[in-house]
Amino acid sequence: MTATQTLLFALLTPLASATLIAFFLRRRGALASYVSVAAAAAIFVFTVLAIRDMGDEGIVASWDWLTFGNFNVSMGFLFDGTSATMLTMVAFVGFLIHVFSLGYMADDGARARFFGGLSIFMFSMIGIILADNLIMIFIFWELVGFSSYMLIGHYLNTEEAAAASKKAFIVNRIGDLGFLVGIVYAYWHFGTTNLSEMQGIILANSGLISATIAALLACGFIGKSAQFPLHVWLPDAMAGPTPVSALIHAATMVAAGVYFLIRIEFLFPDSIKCAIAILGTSVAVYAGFSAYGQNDIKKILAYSTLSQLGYMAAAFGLGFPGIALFHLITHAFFKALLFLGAGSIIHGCHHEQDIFKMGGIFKKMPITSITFLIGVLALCGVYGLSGFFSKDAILIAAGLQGNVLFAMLTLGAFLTAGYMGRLVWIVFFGKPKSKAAEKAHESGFTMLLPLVVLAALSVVGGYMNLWPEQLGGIIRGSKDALHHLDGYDAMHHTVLILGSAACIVGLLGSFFFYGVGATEDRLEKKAGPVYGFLKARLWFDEIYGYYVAKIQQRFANLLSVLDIFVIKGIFVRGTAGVVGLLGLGSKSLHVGNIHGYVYWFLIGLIFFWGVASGLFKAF
Amino acid sequence: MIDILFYVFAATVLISALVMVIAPNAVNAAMAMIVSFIGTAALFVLLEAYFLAILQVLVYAGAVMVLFLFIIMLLDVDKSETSYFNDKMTLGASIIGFGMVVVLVCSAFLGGNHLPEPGLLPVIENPTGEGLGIEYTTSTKSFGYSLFTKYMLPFQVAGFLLLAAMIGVIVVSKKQEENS
Amino acid sequence: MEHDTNSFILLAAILVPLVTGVIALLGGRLNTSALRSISALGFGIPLIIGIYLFCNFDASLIGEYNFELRAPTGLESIGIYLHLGLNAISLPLFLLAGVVGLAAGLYAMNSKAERLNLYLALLLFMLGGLMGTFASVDVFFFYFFHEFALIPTFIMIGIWGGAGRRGAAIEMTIYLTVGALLSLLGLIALYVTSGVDSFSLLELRNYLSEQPLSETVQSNIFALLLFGFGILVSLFPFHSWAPKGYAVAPSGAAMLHAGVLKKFGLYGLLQIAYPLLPEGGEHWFSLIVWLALGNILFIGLVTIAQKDLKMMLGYSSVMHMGYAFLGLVTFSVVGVGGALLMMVAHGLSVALLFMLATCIYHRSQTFDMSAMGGLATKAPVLAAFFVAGTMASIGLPGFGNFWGEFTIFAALAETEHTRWLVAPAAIGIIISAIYGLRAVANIFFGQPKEVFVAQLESDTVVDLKLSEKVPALILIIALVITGLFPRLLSDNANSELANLYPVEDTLPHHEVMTLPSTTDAHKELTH
Amino acid sequence: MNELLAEFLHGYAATNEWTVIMPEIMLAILALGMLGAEMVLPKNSHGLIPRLAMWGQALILVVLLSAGCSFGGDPKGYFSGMIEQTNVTHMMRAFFLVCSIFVCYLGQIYLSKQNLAKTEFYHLVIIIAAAMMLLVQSAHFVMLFVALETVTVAFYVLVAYCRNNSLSLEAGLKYLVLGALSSGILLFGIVLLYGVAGNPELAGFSRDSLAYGELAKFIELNPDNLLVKVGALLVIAGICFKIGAVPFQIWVPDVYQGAPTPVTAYLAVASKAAGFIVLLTLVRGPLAGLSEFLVPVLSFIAAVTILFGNITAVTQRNVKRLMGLSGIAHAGYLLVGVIAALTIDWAVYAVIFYLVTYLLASFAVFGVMAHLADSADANQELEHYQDLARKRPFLSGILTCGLGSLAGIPPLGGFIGKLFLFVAAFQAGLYGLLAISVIGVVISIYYYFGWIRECYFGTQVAESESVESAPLLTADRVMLGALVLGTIAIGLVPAVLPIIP
Amino acid sequence: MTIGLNAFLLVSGLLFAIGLLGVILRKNTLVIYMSLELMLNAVNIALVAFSRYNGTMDGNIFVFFIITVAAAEVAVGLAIIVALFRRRQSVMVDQLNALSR
Repeated sequence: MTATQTLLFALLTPLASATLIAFFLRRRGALASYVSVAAAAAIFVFTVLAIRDMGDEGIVASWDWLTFGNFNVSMGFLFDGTSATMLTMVAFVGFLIHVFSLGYMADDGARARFFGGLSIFMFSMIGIILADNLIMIFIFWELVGFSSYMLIGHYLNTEEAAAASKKAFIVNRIGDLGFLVGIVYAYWHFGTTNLSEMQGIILANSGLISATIAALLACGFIGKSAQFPLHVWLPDAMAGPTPVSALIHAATMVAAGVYFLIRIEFLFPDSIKCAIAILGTSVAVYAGFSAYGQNDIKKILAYSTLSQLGYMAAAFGLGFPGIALFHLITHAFFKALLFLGAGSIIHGCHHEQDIFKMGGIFKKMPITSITFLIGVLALCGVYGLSGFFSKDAILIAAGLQGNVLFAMLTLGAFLTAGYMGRLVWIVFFGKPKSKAAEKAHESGFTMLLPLVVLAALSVVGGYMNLWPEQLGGIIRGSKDALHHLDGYDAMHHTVLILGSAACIVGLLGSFFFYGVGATEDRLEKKAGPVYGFLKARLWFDEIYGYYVAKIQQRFANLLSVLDIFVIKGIFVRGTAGVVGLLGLGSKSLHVGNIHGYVYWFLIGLIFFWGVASGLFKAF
Repeated sequence: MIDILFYVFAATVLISALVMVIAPNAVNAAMAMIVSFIGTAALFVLLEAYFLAILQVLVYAGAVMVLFLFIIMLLDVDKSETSYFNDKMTLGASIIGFGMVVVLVCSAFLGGNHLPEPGLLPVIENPTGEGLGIEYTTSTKSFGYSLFTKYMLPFQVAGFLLLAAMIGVIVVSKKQEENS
Repeated sequence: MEHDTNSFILLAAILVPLVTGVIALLGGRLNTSALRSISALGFGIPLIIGIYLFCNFDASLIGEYNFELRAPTGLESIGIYLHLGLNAISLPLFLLAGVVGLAAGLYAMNSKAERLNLYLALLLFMLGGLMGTFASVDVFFFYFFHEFALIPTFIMIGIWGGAGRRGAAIEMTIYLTVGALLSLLGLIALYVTSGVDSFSLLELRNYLSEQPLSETVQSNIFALLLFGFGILVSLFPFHSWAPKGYAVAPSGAAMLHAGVLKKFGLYGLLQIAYPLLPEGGEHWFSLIVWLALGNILFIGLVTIAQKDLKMMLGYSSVMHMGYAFLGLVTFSVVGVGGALLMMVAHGLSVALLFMLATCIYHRSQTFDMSAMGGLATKAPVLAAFFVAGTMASIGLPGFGNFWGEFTIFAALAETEHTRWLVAPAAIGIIISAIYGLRAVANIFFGQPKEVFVAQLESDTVVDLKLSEKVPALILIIALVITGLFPRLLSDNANSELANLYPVEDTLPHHEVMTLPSTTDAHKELTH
Repeated sequence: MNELLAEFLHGYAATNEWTVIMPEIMLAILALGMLGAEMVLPKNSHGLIPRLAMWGQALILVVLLSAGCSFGGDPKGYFSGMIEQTNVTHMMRAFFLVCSIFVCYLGQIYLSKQNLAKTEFYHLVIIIAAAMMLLVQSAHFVMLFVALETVTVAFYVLVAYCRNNSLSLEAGLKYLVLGALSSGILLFGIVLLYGVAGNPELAGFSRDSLAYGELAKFIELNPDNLLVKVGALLVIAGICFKIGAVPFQIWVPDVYQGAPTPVTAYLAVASKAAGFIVLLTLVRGPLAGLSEFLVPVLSFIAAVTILFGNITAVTQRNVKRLMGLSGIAHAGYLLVGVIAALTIDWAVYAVIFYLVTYLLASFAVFGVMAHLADSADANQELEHYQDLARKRPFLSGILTCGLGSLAGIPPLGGFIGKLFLFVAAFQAGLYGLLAISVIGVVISIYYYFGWIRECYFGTQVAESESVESAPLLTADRVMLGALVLGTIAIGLVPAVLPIIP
Repeated sequence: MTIGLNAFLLVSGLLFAIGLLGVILRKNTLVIYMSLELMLNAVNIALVAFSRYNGTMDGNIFVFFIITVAAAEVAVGLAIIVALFRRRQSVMVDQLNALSR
């Protein structure tokens, strides 16, 4: 089996499983779930095989798909270190989350649909990772959008799920609009959309770098990775089942935006990169603040995801795509861990998601809690944990570039520690604050295993030298680049101190501010306006809601009225009416009296004779 | 001399025709009609179409008008019909229409500017018919000849026309028998 | 002209539906099963023939027609022959007609329409006309078959239509007749002014390629064809007939008309107007662009405002025509190819949606989307199919529509003077996403509205029956095939279009430096 | 009486070949024979007479067609130039025979519901047929006038035939007065032409100026003589009355409504067709010299006629008036064909083709009307047709095909007819008229399809005004079916109508 | 005779016009019908005049036919008028407009 075929199998296995489920296993939920999990496992196996066979040339393959005149679409693989790294992560985390879902969704009526959706998602995600050209990326980009739509809407008959899925898809579409335009422009600009060819062209003549195209392509990233101003869909997307949030909206899909940037890094001029850095930083801070306004455990995690994505964007913008990827990977580990942990808690608390109704979970669900805490620490970037290395590198990069970004990102780190602390103290300690919390119970094996594994990864994931050497080449590259910048060491120490300080201060601060097992939000009590401001998240949803309901809808109604009354009413019906009136008129000419008719003859006679004697020269 | 006759007859024709048109009483109209027909016959005579003149008097002044008078009497509709004088609309319209037609007619025929005046050819007793068509003649014989040679087909068709008319009159006016 | 057997097989694809239709019409006393089996023949055989011909299609005949058949019918004096044949452009539409015809037929056969035999007969006539339309080389018969297929629509709407059918039927018919007559005038004008004494598209093409008409003549005739065909395709200001007409039309008629018959106009522009009258197309360029944008943006927003499901579908099918027009105005192989894909895929998806709309109606007893909700719990398969149809129509990859739209966008970006159009046109994909997903959410997801709860509980609400699944699956599978393997259509069409439309190499050719083979992650060999 | 004249006239008489008008003579004999038959036959077997009429004419049709096959094709004059036979006249003679056969058929249906004289009806119909056959062959104004008047007088009678129905009589009166008026105008025109063309003072004057050929020569020489123009236009005015063209169309709805349905059909088809052929013969023969003067006038008439007919028909509910008004519209289309025929030779045949399709379609429609009519058939409203498809499916099918063909919908014959006309008009460059015609066709869709709509899309009205009439016999099915099949056959394979060369 | 052709034509034209006037003006169907005969008469005059001045007999013979036809027409017309009178008890056109619109 050649490496290409291996990749093909890795790509098509989940599709096959999805089709199988869709057509034959709709009513056999259990079977469907096993099929899907098996598919996920197979993906991981194929990935490993592929990485073994890739050699240092990578795997390249391409098939023509559609040709019209000058326009040629091809499908192909560009399986190099970067994509290998990403694929490994996705395959592994994906597999774990599949396993987790076995337990989590055990008693769900529509399991089959859920696992089918997961398989479709894996298919599309792997497609993005392996794609060798922009068009193919776009295709699978849309497909992950669809699968996320499907999975967010899993709980069909809840209004919020319906709304959230719709919102996610449409907001993503807005981003994809720019992406699409960027692609077609790029096609006629470079004569191809093949990544390596474009890179070759740009290496040959860097003058061809076009800010417009880069910016347009970045729109896709903004939509998918939920950056300003298209971030609104991500928190709502938490309406989906928790494993989905873990897989799609934390670990992989939202990160795909960053991955996409890394893939096409060579297309970006510094201006756009800088813009992206600023964008990411601001999102990091913004999301950090917003998290304080949330009581839903998943929403808090969602905002933390937002801010971490901001970090990745910043890393990329600062010119270190490798570090961005690094943070992406580590983040995938601990954020998946956190979400799964939250899922486990929610599962244990019988689908109670409000942190102020939990408490005392630690005693009830020890394993979950421990793993969760590990995840928290990793996220806060406590020294030695995976999160530390990546965030550390980002801060260093920021520090070396400019002070503002550095300060903001440090602030972000502090905020992160703060809201995670808030969550931890309130959820795990103190005494249960609701029936659900009292009856909380530790989850089953299938759910704990992934937690443990991910916890382990969150601890050691940061040590590059533990990685297989085919992987993370680009990360090493960027790290080296960072190391060789002057002032690295000094900055390293400052960041070390500041970062650790940030997380300690954050954790302790939240401890003292909120207190263990608080029953309600102290901030809300003490400083209502502040809390309200944070909760409002700069009123983005309100603004969009207003636009959709008041402006867009009314405009549409106006146009439809125009369409009916002006175009149909006046032009079409009007003409018919005129004819009808004329008809009535000419009908009334038939008076029935012979004289009335003889007049016609007289007129006719005079007319003809007159014409003959040339009275009417009109003729 | 003959010219004067022309004017006299022409005047007779036109005036009696006008009388016929405006006479409120149908019987008077019919009488005026007869006069104008006879005037026409006289004009025919001036044009030396004696046979036609006779025919005119016999058929029109005789048969047709008698038929008219007969019907008028039968239907007893000779009560004077003056409504059209009150009906200003009709009156005005007809006057205008009439005027326009007259103008057109005069513009066509007055002063021979459109139709050159041919000189009167002599009337031949024994037409020889060299060239196309028979020269103008008074001899009834040639009339009959050409009817039965050149105009054979129309002549026969006219026969059927009369037959159809006869059948039609019967169909329309015979008392319906209550059979079938 | 030598006729091989395939020519007559092609002819059979037209005759079989007509004959079976006549049988169904006269056999009013046939028992239902016999009627069904006969009409099933009529609906199935054209598709089978289509696939057979697709397999035997010889793509090497560029500028020629496969399976040609040429027979006099008494119109030779004005150069009209019954001249059938298929080329790489008409073949996809021929297949489309077969597929949609089969789906519509299967669906109609099991519908509870009264006077079923008349209904099926009319559908069969329509199908026969459609097969003929796309199999005609002779532009007169191209028109003839279209009209032939149009009339059954009128009767079907009139007899089996929904509320307000009387008015809608007449209005639609009159409106479409205007379009048809204009295009007929255009075709006659083409015949007369070209001076080649034939209505055969081939001869016209060969002749006009040697001595093209003067520019004014071209633009005049093009105007006739544009507005004639435009009305039939519901080009922007001339679309009023479509939404209401489709809203009241019975599903079979709506499927065949919106799905296939409507494509007649685009096909005419694509195959006749643009290739024969290029300068005319140039002359009307900007107008068409604005009207097409009207289709996409104006009608798109109007679609958002719709509450009635079928009206929404009708408007959306109007909107998508805008893309096809944009594809045509680029006057390049790329754009026209995109339009071709668009036509086929849109035909399938819109037929699917109209059919499912009727299925929904049978369960919800209403078309008012704001009065539904939560249907998915009772009818998951219906929901899944409808979502599939919606996703197809809003251009999700994996369905043919995506390739159509994407290719058209690419074509717009190809040349400088259409590049600005990409963005406004692409806004359409957002608009369609909005109304499509909103419809799905309103009908299937969330809690049922108060008025709908009782209806939803009634046991009439069941999932799709087999008789509804099969036609839907046929269409979905066709959509997926076009979505996964667009080459099936594009490869042949590409070479044919390259013969009809100008191809200048607009691709930039930059020199490509092979990457230094370091341990850099991006090391690649460029192929 | 001298020999010269005698032999000169014998030269005339030599050309009187009665054999060439054998069909007309046989028709006349048939007509007379039926009067005889009525006398000799016992009352109870009078039912034979209509069959006699139809079969007799069918026989004559056979004779005519066989003669027509032997006909060479080049025009040839007979009866000292009174008539001239061309292949157009041959087609038209068959056309009129077919018409009168169908009229006899309709008459049979109609008279079976009325208490009227029967035999005379067929007699007159046949005489009209013969006269029209001569009318289209006539090449001499005397012949034209006499034949025309025969047709007209017989039509006066037929329109007023239903003498116990005052509507029919009133229609007869209107037709009579206006007809006489128009023949007066026609005559005046003829006279002017005769006089001017025979005027010895004018160049190229003719001694036999009533003959078309001579007249043509004269007009070629002096086309812009005022009186020639006046005469020509007055003649055309007289014919416009026959074909129902604006402004001489105004009588049409009333007379069509009042006349018995078969007569309406006869007027609508045969009389109109005769008028058109005469018009064609004139504008292409004697008046050819005036064409650039006539074209604008005729175009104007055609345009107004098309619009008037269609627009007026839109709001009309009475079906007989509706047919009349739509007939006006068709006259307009045919006028377009006539104008085209001034420049395009084959347009003549396009006109004839259109006439034939019009014949088939109209007789289908009128046949249905005759079947549905009760004793007072002047007042058939569209409402009577509601739900016809349920009550009388066969008839509604026939009606649909007929109306569809009139509207010009493929695959029916009417469409092909319109196609030929349009192509001819295009070749003649009559773009304006084409536009008008298209508008007209579009408007016509409204009322034709409105009628069909009444039949099919019925809103389940109460069975009260359902038309109870005699069930269809096989003969009826055959007759009507033949019409529709003919229409469809022409639409699908126009070759079945070998008219276009 | 020095009277020219045009004089006769003028007479006939005027007679024609008068006949037309009668047709327009009168309400009595019989009189209208007489006026129509008058118009035919006018035509006859013109015909004979032409025939005389052009020196061909055809005009005369035409007149012969016209008279025949006119007689026939009169017969039929009067028959119809009488029948109508039987039904409607009137010969006035303004009462004979049952057929309209």
